[in-house]
Amino acid sequence: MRHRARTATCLLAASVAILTAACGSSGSSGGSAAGDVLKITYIADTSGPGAFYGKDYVAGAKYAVDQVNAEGGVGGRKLDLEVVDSASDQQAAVGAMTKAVKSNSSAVLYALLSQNALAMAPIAQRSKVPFIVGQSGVDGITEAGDYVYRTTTSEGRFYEAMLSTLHDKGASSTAILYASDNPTAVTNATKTIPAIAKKLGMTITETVPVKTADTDYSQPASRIADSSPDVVADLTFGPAVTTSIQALREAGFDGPLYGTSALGAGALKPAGAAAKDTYYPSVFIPSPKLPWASGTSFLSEYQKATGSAPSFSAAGGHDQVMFLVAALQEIGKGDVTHESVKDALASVAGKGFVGATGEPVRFVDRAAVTPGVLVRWDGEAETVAPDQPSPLLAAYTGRG
Amino acid sequence: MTAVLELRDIKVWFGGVKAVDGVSLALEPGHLHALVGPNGSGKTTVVNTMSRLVTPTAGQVFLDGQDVTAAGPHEVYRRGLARTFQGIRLVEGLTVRENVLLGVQELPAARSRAGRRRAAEAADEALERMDVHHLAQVAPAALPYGVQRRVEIARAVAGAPKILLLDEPVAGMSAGERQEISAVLGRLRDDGMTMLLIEHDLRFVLGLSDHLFVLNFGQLLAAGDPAATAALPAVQEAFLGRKHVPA
Amino acid sequence: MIDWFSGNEGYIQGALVAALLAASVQVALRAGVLSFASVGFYGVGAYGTGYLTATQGWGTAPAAAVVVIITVFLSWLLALVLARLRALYLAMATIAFVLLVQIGALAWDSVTGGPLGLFGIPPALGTGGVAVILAGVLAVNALTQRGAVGRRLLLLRKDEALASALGVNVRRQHQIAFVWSAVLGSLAGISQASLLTVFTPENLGFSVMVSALTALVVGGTWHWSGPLIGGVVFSWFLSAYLGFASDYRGVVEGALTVVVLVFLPKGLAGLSELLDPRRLRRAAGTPTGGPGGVSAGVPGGVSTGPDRPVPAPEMGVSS
Amino acid sequence: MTQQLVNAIALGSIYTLFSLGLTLSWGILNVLNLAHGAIFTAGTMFAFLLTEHAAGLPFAVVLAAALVGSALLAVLMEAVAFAPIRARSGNALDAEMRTLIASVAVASIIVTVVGIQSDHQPYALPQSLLERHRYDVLGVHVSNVQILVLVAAIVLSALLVLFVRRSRYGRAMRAVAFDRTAAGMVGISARTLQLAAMALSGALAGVAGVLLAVYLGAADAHMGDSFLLKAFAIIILAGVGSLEGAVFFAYALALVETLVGYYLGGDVRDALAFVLIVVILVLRPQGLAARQGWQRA
Repeated sequence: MRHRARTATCLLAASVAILTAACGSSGSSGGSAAGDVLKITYIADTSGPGAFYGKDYVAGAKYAVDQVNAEGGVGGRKLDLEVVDSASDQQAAVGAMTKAVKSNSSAVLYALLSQNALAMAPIAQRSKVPFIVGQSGVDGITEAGDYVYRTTTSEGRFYEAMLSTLHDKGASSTAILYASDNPTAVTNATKTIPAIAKKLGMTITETVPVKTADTDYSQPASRIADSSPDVVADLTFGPAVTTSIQALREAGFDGPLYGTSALGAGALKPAGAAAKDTYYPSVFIPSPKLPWASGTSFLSEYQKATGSAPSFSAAGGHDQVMFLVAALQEIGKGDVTHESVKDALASVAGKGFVGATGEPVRFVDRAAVTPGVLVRWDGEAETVAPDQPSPLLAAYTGRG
Repeated sequence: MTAVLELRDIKVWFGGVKAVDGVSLALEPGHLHALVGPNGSGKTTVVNTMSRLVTPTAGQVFLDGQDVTAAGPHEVYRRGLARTFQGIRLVEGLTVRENVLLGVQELPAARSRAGRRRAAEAADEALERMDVHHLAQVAPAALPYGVQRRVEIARAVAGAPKILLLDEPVAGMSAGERQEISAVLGRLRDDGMTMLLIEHDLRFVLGLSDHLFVLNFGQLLAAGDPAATAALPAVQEAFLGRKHVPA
Repeated sequence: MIDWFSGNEGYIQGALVAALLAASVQVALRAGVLSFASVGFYGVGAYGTGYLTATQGWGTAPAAAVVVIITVFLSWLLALVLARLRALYLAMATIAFVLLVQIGALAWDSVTGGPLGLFGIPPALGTGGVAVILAGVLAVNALTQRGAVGRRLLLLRKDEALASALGVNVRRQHQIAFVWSAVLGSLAGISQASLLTVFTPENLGFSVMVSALTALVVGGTWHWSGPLIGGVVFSWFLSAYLGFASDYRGVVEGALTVVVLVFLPKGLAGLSELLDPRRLRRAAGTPTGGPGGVSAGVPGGVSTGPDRPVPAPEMGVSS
Repeated sequence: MTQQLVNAIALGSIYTLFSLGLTLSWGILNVLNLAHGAIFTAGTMFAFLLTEHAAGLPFAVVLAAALVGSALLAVLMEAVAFAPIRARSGNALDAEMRTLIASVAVASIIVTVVGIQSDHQPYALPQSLLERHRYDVLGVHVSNVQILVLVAAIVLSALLVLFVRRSRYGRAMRAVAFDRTAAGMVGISARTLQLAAMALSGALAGVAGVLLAVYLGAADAHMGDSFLLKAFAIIILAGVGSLEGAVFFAYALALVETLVGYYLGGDVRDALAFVLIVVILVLRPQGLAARQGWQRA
């Protein structure tokens, strides 16, 4: 008897909860596209471990939307950016994605984590909703289908020019320290860099895997220092960047370092002077010396509008929106449907568009190709490397 | 006449401690045996060895003439050896009746549908025999200590075991409760139940048991007729001599 | 309604898988086995199905069948190895097992896709399929919550020595619970792989174990509906409606969990009890602590009576 | 080779400080405290905030402040979460599970707050707090930080062992660790004892955190996680509650890990601790160093 009563109450409680949820959500997802507003859903990791970058992506996207709206919107229609926090969590990201593809958004944008993007892309493709990913170092992402685009250049593409530059400066051997639990780092450490090194005639003295959560880098660092390379690739993330660099210095390695765009200002600051002479590629840095004009003008206008310098994440968020805006402009006053947006995106991708990360930003297989910039950490700040190959991505100028 | 339960030269050593050191004894059908000994003399270890919770270092255990030294506790239970523990061990969250059902539901006979029904009937019968049937739907934790013990005994006898081991069933009880339990044990003996009663109080078992075993320092000190055995000087010394030594 | 469903499908799918995973931990716990091993088999299920379907081109049904058979075999072996361990020691050993599975997933590139994981897994099961699996599992759990099986399980987790002295083959029961738990974990993995179409080492590991146990305990450890409630709360409601907390999401989630743990000893499933006046009256008339012998009053109120399974030889089943 | 030994000793020292605190809470409170790593991280954050707001403080002061802060945090956790949960749990299994989950929830709160404080980025204690020096001794690099970490580990574990052996509190703690019903024997209330154990445990975590942050050069909100699992391996090798065992196996694990990592690679090293956990538990559930039969007490 008492069991039955309890079960009944349970079911009652559950159904009440579901009904509440149903009512709560019907307001946001129901209804059709409003005539004079174009809705964009931006899913971003604005809390949790990815928040530092995720928030900047959103800031850049918001800035772009504000700019476009200030100029009267697209074809007389204002943009409405809805930001959803995916909390650096795959479940939250997938949940937000399935919700977004059923909403009246013209497209879904996402930054930042590859793991999440990988799970979201097939949903977009199945639902036939345009999906534009920022960041995400994984190449496989656009393989999901013709509705999926990526606006950040795969950083591996920059490595050839970066290594050539170091080679030109006299480096004839390199060692590699990489996070073996990060897909991008694994690809770059085991495929990209060895291939480039071979082409350049550089020898690889050691390849040492570490885990992002590792705390003892003295031992891998010893191994690398003992192999006496001219330069060392440091493909680690988070605090491991600081720790590994300090460990390398402590183990006796004094030469230049190079690595991923994850090195960035935030990660190198704690390392300070120890990280002096570290090179990494980026799609954008807030420097007036940036070798393409749209980048420097974005820098000054963003600074004027918001009072702070845009990070590469802000530039990335901006360009995700601008890519979509370019497509919407092509549609003009026409019917904005998921399909028409997809077709317009394909057309824009063919021509390229002007963004903060390139003038123009081109596309190969729906993934962005931008000029890039070689960054050097001078111990206190990131600067455009003095011996800058321009563009960093040699292939950039060659492609149409 | 074969013994229901027999220990042959049982030794149980925990590390260097010889808890039981060469005990042999046999329990005769229909008798109420008592195993007495001072605290720490190895009584509970003997019971645990019989019910197979403890594996002896050496020696053999026979149940109904079969060697069960290697069998698990659940197996000897299914073959008719039931026991109670020193502390009350009723399951919280189950009613009195459900607790007694635990005593029959794992028996091989309860596997079929008809068997389950007969088992439930046996449980209800045991509740009545122990005079706790009116408490069937009550949570046992709310009951007085003596009643809880009767529920436990009901659980132990519901499956109609060949032998019942009772580990200090009256420990910590008031005089009234002891009386109550001793009456219950007397009734079970009258019904022909073979029992082994573990007790540290010699006087309690004297009027009750048919056969007495005295254990000291893990060895059998004496065995036989209760009154005669209890009068032996060695037995007196073991009990009186240790009386003032805290265990 | 259909609009609403499809709009929330991602969250619902997450809740279903989370509920399956929580149920996998629960079925072990019900028999007194504090094991996380099912999370390892979640990985086995997901990678196994992913590999057989996406890489080898099998159909989802035969792949799932093979994976479940492998799970039964492996978990049975593991149960034999871990037979002597109890409580936190078993928890620790199974945590280690799950982390080894994760390391294996990272290292065994050719099958698991290494750190990149597997993608392109065919979405054959669908939300409905997983819901049917979960409903079946919950029905079995609900039915075995009462009757002889329910009593046996309660006895097992409250007092192992007593259980064996009442004819319960403790080791066998633990093995059955362990294998059943592994199978449910594996089913959760098969479902997750099929729903998400991707599976990576990040879908595995410590945080997954912790979420499964959290969902279970907050939902209601001992009630069949606990995993469902926990799954719905954590993978759906909190995922979907904690946006307002933004940066403080983790704080709100943690605080809610602590509050439920402190004030609802039976989890959210116990809420219904609070609402049931008859039980309330009965509870008021019944002291919860047992008398001396049942659960000795000890510091902190933790019962260390006979219901506490310890890996000492005289308490375990030594056969 | 000698260099590896030096590295292993420094790592082992951090393991020691971390594991000692954890083995206290497991042995005495029977809590599998998964928030230990978070408290460790909180220690680094206390130190970081202090150096941010009051630059120029001597290292010892910063360390002491982090110690006190972490101890208070642990006590708060015990008082607000663990103790009420234990008091309301039906049985031991329930209490173990619920405190385990509570510790995870508390960890989530702490990690989130530290993440917000640090903007989800790595943070570093200022170099000026403790100037790093590197000495070359017979061709082996030894840094002053490595020496400091080693000295701290030796001194603190010696003090802790002395405390537990000689003081009334310590004896009471040991009594409880060996036999949970023995708390009252020494005339100290169980409540006080539990709070004291958590305070000690938290303090050790805080010190370990700051030393690690100095040793590694940077910290972030999630840095405690990987230590947690290593510490569990150490505790299991040593036997729960065994302090001397924890110290010994902290260094042993660090040494074996370092050597295995050097010669066999990272994947094998990562698996090592977990394989050891399973093997030791299966072969000797009471740990390698535990006195025989204490669980029977």
